[in-house]
Amino acid sequence: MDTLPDVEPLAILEALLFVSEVPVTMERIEEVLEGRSRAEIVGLIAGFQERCRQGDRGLLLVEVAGGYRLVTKPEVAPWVQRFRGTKPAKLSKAALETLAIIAYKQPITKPEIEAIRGVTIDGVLKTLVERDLIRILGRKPEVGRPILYGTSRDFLEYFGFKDLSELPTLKEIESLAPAAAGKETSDEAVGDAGQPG
Amino acid sequence: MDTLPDVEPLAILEALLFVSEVPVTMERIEEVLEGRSRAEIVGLIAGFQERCRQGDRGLLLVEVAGGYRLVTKPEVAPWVQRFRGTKPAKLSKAALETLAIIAYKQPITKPEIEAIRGVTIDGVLKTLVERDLIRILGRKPEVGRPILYGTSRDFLEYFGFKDLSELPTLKEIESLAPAAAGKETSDEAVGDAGQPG
Amino acid sequence: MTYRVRLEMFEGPLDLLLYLIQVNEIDIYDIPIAKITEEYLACLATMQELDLAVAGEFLVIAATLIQIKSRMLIPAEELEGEDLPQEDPRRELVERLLEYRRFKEAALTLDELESRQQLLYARLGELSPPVAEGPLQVTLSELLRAFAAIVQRAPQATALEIAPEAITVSERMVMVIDRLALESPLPFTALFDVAGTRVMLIATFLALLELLRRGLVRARQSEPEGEIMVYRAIEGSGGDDGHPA
Repeated sequence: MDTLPDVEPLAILEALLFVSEVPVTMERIEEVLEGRSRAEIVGLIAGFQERCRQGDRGLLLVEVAGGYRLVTKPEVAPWVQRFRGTKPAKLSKAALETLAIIAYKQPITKPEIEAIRGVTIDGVLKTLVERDLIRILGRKPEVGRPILYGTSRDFLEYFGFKDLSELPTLKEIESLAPAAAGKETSDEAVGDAGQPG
Repeated sequence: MDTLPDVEPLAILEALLFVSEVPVTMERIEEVLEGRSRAEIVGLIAGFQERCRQGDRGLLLVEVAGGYRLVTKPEVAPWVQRFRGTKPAKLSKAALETLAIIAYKQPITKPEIEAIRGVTIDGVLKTLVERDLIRILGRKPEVGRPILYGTSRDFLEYFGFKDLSELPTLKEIESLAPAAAGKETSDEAVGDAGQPG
Repeated sequence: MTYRVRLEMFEGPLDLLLYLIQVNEIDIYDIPIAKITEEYLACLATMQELDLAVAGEFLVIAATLIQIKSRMLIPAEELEGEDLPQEDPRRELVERLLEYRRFKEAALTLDELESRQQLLYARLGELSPPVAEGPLQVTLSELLRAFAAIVQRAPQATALEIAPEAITVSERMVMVIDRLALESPLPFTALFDVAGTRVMLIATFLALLELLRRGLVRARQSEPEGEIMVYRAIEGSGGDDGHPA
């Protein structure tokens, strides 16, 4: 590219965000806006977000899955929905539970997930792979070499996370070691109900 | 839709134009912006175009094929091209299918792949060779001595396999088969039962 | 038990157990096993009438409960080994319940995030971004699904040997183009004659793939799980009709 027209960088940023099908990373913006420092680009992004805040604008610049992407503002959702004619499908409870386990425990195998949920998950796993929310990370080096699953980039996008570190922290399991051990005898109900005759 | 949030119509218009994959007709806008006259909408469109004219905006509202659509401004085209040009290319579905067949059935000849896919694959094969995903393993000792294809080292690297034994087995794949494919199988039952022939 | 429990409400046996613990306001660290077992089994009894396929999973936990109950019935005096601290028979189950509960809660959080994100619409991909430079972008899942579809389409190799007198892919290509010439877009499923033979379905599908590859038709899905619509690409396009192998 030799002689480039004189265009405001904000206009270029808007165009890039508009044409991209996936979140645009900072690196890509730097590459394309050649010669601008990271600080300048951060400033541009802030400027763009500022403009989006105006009431006559319908879009929002969000940071998700390691990049930036344009989306419609939540308050215009009713009209977009009407325009599209359909509501987006929600994931089932089973799918969400499975996804939560994979997100926090990855890499994890199917039997390990099933042990936690107490049910078989073939159908759910299929749905999640189909929707590209999870991906195959490899195989576990053990008998049977089961497939290891993890979350995908689409997972981050789907839930609006910048990266996996944004997953809400899991509630810690309170240690039950001492408490539970001493309580054996307090289970009075056992005797009663257990000996009906 | 009962109670709608109070949103400026320009914001809604922007959102609709943004999410639409095809030019948005005046009729669609009227439908979605329920209760606004055509004159009002014409005014909105003019207002939107006016805003796009500002130097910090990268988009343009154009009237094409009986509708309105957002496009990037001509002056930002050099950057859009640069942005697009370095975009990772996706394999076509045909290429993917062919690659999958080669991965699992190697060494395999072109006619054998074509028999499975039911179409000629010259173009696809060329792409795969060019991208170093497959390589020529030799020739099959039969009439015509057709070329035998197999996957390359790049193939393994690309998908993150240590070696070919890490490829999921057919059984594992079948358990991940998409629902649509499953439906086909049940269609098969229908077809068999109702065998018209 | 005054409450009515329907088992479809639960995501599995652990979910049901957590529910019983909650409605009975039981301390999860000190579960009265006999009472819970009784209630759990009562719930299973209602399930048996429903003959659910998942019954097996519920029965596994039922067996665990019964086993714990019987272990707890052994009087403490019989296990005299004083120096060894007695392991609570319930412990493993409690740990499983706690772990499951953590993920159940995490799933609720994801559910909220999902709802919030679903109000934000992004642009769908471009119709057909050409450009074939730079690194590849294909996920393993995509590759697998491509092959899974093939496997499903052709469980026995012969199914794909299109008999000479029967349907050919090129015929089907013409059929698809003809249909779309009359009406476009058409739902994906409308292109398939339900009464057709498997070979016919396969030929039609391959024809569709081939047309897509050649850019003569387009398929769009406006949202995940949504109906796939097939569009005629621009004008009549008749000229180059199929010549597959």
